[in-house]
Amino acid sequence: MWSDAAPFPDLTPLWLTMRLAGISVVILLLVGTPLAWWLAQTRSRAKVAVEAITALPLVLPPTVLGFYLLVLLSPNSMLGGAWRDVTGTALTFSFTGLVVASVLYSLPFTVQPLQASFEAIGRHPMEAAASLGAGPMDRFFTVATPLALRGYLTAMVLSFAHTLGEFGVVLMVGGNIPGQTKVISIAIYEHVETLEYAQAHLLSAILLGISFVVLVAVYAANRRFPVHAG
Amino acid sequence: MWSDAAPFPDLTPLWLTMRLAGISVVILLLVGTPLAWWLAQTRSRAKVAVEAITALPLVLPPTVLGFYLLVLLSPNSMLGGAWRDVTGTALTFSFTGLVVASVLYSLPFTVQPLQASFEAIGRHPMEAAASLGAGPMDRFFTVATPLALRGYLTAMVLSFAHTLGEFGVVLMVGGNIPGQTKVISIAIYEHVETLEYAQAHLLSAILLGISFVVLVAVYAANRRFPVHAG
Amino acid sequence: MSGLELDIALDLPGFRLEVSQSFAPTGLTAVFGPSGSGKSSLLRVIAGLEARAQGRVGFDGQLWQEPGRFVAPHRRAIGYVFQDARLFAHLTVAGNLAYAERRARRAGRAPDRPGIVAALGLEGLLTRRPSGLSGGEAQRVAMARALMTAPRLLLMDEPLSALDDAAKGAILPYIEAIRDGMQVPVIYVSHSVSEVARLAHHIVMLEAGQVRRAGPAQDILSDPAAAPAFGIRAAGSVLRAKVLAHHDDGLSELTVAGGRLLVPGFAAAIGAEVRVRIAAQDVILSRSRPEGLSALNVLEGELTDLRQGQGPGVMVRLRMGADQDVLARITQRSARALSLAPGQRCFAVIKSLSIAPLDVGGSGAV
Amino acid sequence: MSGLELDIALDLPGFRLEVSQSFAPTGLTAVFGPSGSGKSSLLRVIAGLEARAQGRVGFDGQLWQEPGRFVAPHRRAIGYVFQDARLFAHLTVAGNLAYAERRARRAGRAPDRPGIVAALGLEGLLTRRPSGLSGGEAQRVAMARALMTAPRLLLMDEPLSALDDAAKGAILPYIEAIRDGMQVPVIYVSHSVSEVARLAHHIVMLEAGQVRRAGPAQDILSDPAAAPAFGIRAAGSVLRAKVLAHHDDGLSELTVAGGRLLVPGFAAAIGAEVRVRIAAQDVILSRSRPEGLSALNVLEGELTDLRQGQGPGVMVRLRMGADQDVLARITQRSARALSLAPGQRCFAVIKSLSIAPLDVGGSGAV
Amino acid sequence: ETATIAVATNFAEAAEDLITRFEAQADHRITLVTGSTGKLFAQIIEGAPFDAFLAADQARPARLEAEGRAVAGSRFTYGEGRLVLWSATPDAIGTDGAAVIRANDFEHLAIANPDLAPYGLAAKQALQGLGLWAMVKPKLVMGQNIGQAFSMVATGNADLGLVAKSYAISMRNRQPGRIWDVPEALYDPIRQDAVLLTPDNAAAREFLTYLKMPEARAVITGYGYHVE
Ligand SMILES: Nc1ncnc2c1ncn2[C@@H]1O[C@H](COP(=O)(O)OP(=O)(O)OP(=O)(O)O)[C@@H](O)[C@H]1O
Ligand SMILES: Nc1ncnc2c1ncn2[C@@H]1O[C@H](COP(=O)(O)OP(=O)(O)OP(=O)(O)O)[C@@H](O)[C@H]1O
Ligand code: MOO
Ligand SMILES: [Mg+2]
Ligand SMILES: [Mg+2]
Repeated sequence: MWSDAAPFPDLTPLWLTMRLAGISVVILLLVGTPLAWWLAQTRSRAKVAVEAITALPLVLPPTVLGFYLLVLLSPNSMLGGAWRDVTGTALTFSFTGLVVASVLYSLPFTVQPLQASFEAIGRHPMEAAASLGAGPMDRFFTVATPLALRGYLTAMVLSFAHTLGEFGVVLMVGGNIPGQTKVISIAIYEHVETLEYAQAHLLSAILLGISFVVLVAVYAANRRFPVHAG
Repeated sequence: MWSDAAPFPDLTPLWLTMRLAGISVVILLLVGTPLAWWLAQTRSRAKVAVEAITALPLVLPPTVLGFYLLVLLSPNSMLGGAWRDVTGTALTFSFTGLVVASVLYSLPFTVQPLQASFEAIGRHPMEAAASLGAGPMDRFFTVATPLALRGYLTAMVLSFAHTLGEFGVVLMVGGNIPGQTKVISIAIYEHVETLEYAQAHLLSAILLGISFVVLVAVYAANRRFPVHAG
Repeated sequence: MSGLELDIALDLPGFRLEVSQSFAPTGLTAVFGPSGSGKSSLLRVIAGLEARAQGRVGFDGQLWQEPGRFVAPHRRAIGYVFQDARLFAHLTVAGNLAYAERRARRAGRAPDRPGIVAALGLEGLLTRRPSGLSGGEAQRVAMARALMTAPRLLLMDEPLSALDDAAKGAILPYIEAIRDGMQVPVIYVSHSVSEVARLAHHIVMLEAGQVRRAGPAQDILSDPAAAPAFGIRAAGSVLRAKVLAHHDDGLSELTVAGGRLLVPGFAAAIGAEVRVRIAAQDVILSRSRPEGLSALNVLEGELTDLRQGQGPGVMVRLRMGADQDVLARITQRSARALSLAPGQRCFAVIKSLSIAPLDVGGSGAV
Repeated sequence: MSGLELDIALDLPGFRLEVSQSFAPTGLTAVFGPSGSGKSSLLRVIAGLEARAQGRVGFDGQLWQEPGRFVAPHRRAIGYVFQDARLFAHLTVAGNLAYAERRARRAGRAPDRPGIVAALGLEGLLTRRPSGLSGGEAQRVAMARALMTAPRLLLMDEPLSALDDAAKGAILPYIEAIRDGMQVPVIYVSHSVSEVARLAHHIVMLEAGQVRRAGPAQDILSDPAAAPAFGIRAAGSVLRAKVLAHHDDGLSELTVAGGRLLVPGFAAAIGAEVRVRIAAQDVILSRSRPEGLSALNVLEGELTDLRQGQGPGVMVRLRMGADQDVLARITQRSARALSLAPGQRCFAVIKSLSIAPLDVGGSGAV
Repeated sequence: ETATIAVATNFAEAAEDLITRFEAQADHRITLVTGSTGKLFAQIIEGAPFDAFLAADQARPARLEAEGRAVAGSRFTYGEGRLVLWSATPDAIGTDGAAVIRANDFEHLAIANPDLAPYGLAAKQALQGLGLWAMVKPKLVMGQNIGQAFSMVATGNADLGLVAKSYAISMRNRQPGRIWDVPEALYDPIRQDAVLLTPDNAAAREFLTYLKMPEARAVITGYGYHVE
């Protein structure tokens, strides 16, 4: 079962995955930040419902969520159809579709930690910033964001890692097309399913190794520029 | 594809899932709390590495992680063998094994938000508690825990939802035994794969509905007993 | 130029602030009142930080708040020293100051950075994080940060409470310079009578969310009826004086209605108008001009009224000239022994050195 | 019973605290010093909150810290009022108090809850959350919480800085009761001379992390050499006095070396020993016994020395009896005019009411 | 020309081999996409860009053809799967696998999910045919596809497995052990059908044609499939 000599696995899926995870994390932060900020600030009654809905994508098995996304994003559907009309390309079985699916699926991992750390800031530093002439956007970027750095770290680590490992959704929506939508998780999965254990181990080790290095770098950076609480 | 009349699906997997998620969340909190606390307090150089390792289970595709857990927990392995020697039962293909797998897989979702909110407390309230005669355990439970309530909420929501939807790991380690390890995510998946879409929709709707109610309840409770920051 | 106009109400659970008051367009207005009387809440309303506040706030001809209109706090060009320092934990001291300065400059105002840093003694602290500051250091940084906004209105909530007298002595002249030199109106919450007496042109006394008294500092500080609110020991009078000479032995000589005063030397041009505060309890009365005492200052006036307070004291008012009274607080026993009665000519003996350095200040715009 | 013994060093980036000092086992020791001199750091070391501190800390025969040994803060039975209030945000005011009380009772100590709540005026605040308290209210709750530990050693870091005089007047007697009645040693950081003068039996003066002076309050407050550190206006003397009578007109009569004093009435048994502080600047000197003045108190003594200070003042010491001096701060001009010289008999004129109520306190264990 | 061909996982190893051979003799490039038959089917319904589909059953290609998603008349059986009893422990299986099962001296028997995977259905039929279904049912563990069932046996967690012969004899299987061919009479033939999805892709069309050639049929047989 643990063979020693095996053809070196194709690394295209790895780069594809890193691209997907990178792009997804960026989009997640862009989408998750205003949502989390709104949730942290609002006194609306809708808040609780929105909070719950944000967490719901997690509840469905990834493959099933993938299936629903497949239906939703397909050019036969309203949404997917509209996308195709505008861009000329289909959302499903494309890298863009993968990004959309990843973002949807990992959204809770971004929104929840961000919201928690925005809430922890409280209104005092924001009031101080306002009294110093900083408008809402200004103080959001110069006060709330740096003070919520720990939340951003958590959000990024969780969504990055989750996007790397994510698999069911991506497989369904992306269609496992080499070089386009065949990410490393699918590749490893396939190696396991087709008994290419040695290659699976190797790819897993590479994935774990790179992830470890990335995570250590992120955490170490966080340690170097901490916000001294109290 | 959207059939209207379909036999009502078997709900055993639902209850099994709820049990699994409930037990897993409890264990996750028990395991994750000391780990998160240690990470939040330590100045050890190992911290960064441990932080990274904690996030690593996320990086592997669930099925693959399940495969490795199958190897790790197998009665032929040291760990699984020891477990069998002590308890007389195997870890794999059992509910206990599912719990172990779920806990491992969801650990980052518990540890990360808890750690972030422990760090946000800072040392001042803990110093105050110490000056009032509270020992380390005492002040942990009476000061750190309530002040980290928002972190606990995030941790619980993320790990609960993730355990509900988790599927790949559970499938491999659990062996899909009806009534024992066949959780709802597997059931829905099966319905989708066998083109029983109506039943898949129904089960998904039930799962989403229950999850929504649980989440709304949790968030509403959190709103009622907030810790006023600043 | 019109000053700050307030007509507001703020309901907090179990507390209501209701203030309808005009504030002078220049000079420093002290807001005085017991703990929990609503001083900080009042500043918050002025700054626009209390969304729950009802009513009108106007400043310098602009309406900052009225029903249907609300100018956001960051557009009000205020400087706010919060009661707690509220420094930005993620920035150094220099970063905190630069935060304010950058936005002030963007809005076309130019703070005097070196002057502020020097006045507050922050040179050695610039690279520190707020978590590494002592209580008093944090308070000084907070004050500097508010000054760095080069505000049009300065709100200060007990800015000197964590500081020792030496630090206060270094900072107060700077606040006076802002008050007078830059013509920035200051609203200053304090429970220190000596600070109020030195700095304030106007006083607003709050009690349980309501204005109890308001008016020129001189009137309120020398009004026996207001004394209990300040604590009886704070009662005193403020005399207008003119600098007559600065002597070699370190004393400055002033003319006031009723005579001359020798006070510890201070910097002011000959002929300048200054204010001198004389605490009522530092005054000794005599029916005849006393001789052979170390006290150098003796003023003569007419006893206009005696007012019996709670406790063993009597407040005696001597009229020195138009609008110029000296208050003396003496015991009933002494009043009886000296057979004091209105209409008598009396001498007030004032130890020169009991005129505190803090109590001699610029004349401002009362 | 032995008190607190310190021999510690603490290195912070850019600051070193180095204190080797014994503290009296009873009474109140004021820690005095400019902002940033290390007062709060010293309290933190005593409380066991500075893991970086080197050296020895002993209290009451127990070693709290020595190389290789460290008693955790929660085992030291201290009460600590932090410079910032540090209330628990998740508990109400009552919850904050109960937190302390429960642990004190568990350790066999019994705090006086109703007494503390009443002394600090917290009846109306018990159900509030800390976020809904004013600055002064929070400070009072923090003090109450520390008192609720019924500590064996009380550490207070500027506990009254956010409070007005009326509130201070209500709280100080309670601190005195703890200091004397409960025989709890108190270490009290303050930059208010009147608080220090009223409360302290001992004074430790810090400067740049080093002890500059330490000793009985009476010695330090009446030592002209120490005056500049307190600010010249704080210099004064403390006389031992005995209560002779309480009069109908609200005055109490005391005997001191050199004569009798009339002071505002206060509660103390006839014959009780008390301390009276007389600020040097409140004393007028006369070569002959003055007549016809409203001032009731005239003490006679021998002029022992004159000391020229910076500025226009001279500090004059009159000996009233063994160990009993009165300091007077007068101008050079007056000293010349009266031809003052050591060995003369002199009269000190003291306005009764300038003996502040705050400055009459229990005798403690000096 | 290039074509993307979706292949059921169990046939992946054989398909790779076939594609290599095909590309060597034709001027075409084939991209291989593998997955479970059910998933690939759902994706094709939703417009996946596949040119041909090699399923693990007959039902789904037939349905695609019926719904007009596949080229009519292009469907054919490219191989017939075989079911074997397999264990990772050498010598666990003697010459009579049925007796091994009947002895009931094992803890878990792994099969593919009968509702999802044709091999699972075949395993169920075989066990029923042996009259052992009720007995082993409590000991069954199920993978969603035959690969997962195989993993459960390969990792030693399940003592026995009824798996595809192609897996058991795969060059990639490092624990060959002993296998027992389940008698074909005990289960319905596992016919695996291929179907053309896009009519005008020459590469796909030619690849399907290639599968019917003797050379290809020999290769397929070599991977443990029966070819008619
Ligand atoms: N964590 C830290 N890092 C660096 N310097 C520190 C730190 N904590 C305190 N200091 C410095 O140590 C010195 C003493 O601080 P401390 O808080 O003891 O002063 P303090 O006497 O209590 O002053 P204040 O009256 O202003 O409260 C100050 O100069 C302060 O800036
Ligand atoms: N969020 C709130 N909820 C309820 N009550 C509040 C809230 N904020 C302030 N209060 C109450 O309003 C009153 C006025 O508070 P404020 O802070 O204005 O007092 P203050 O005059 O500044 O007192 P201090 O001198 O103690 O700072 C206090 O009784 C306070 O308890
Ligand atoms: O190859 Mo299959 O269709 O997953 O068993
Ligand atoms: Mg206030
Ligand atoms: Mg301090």
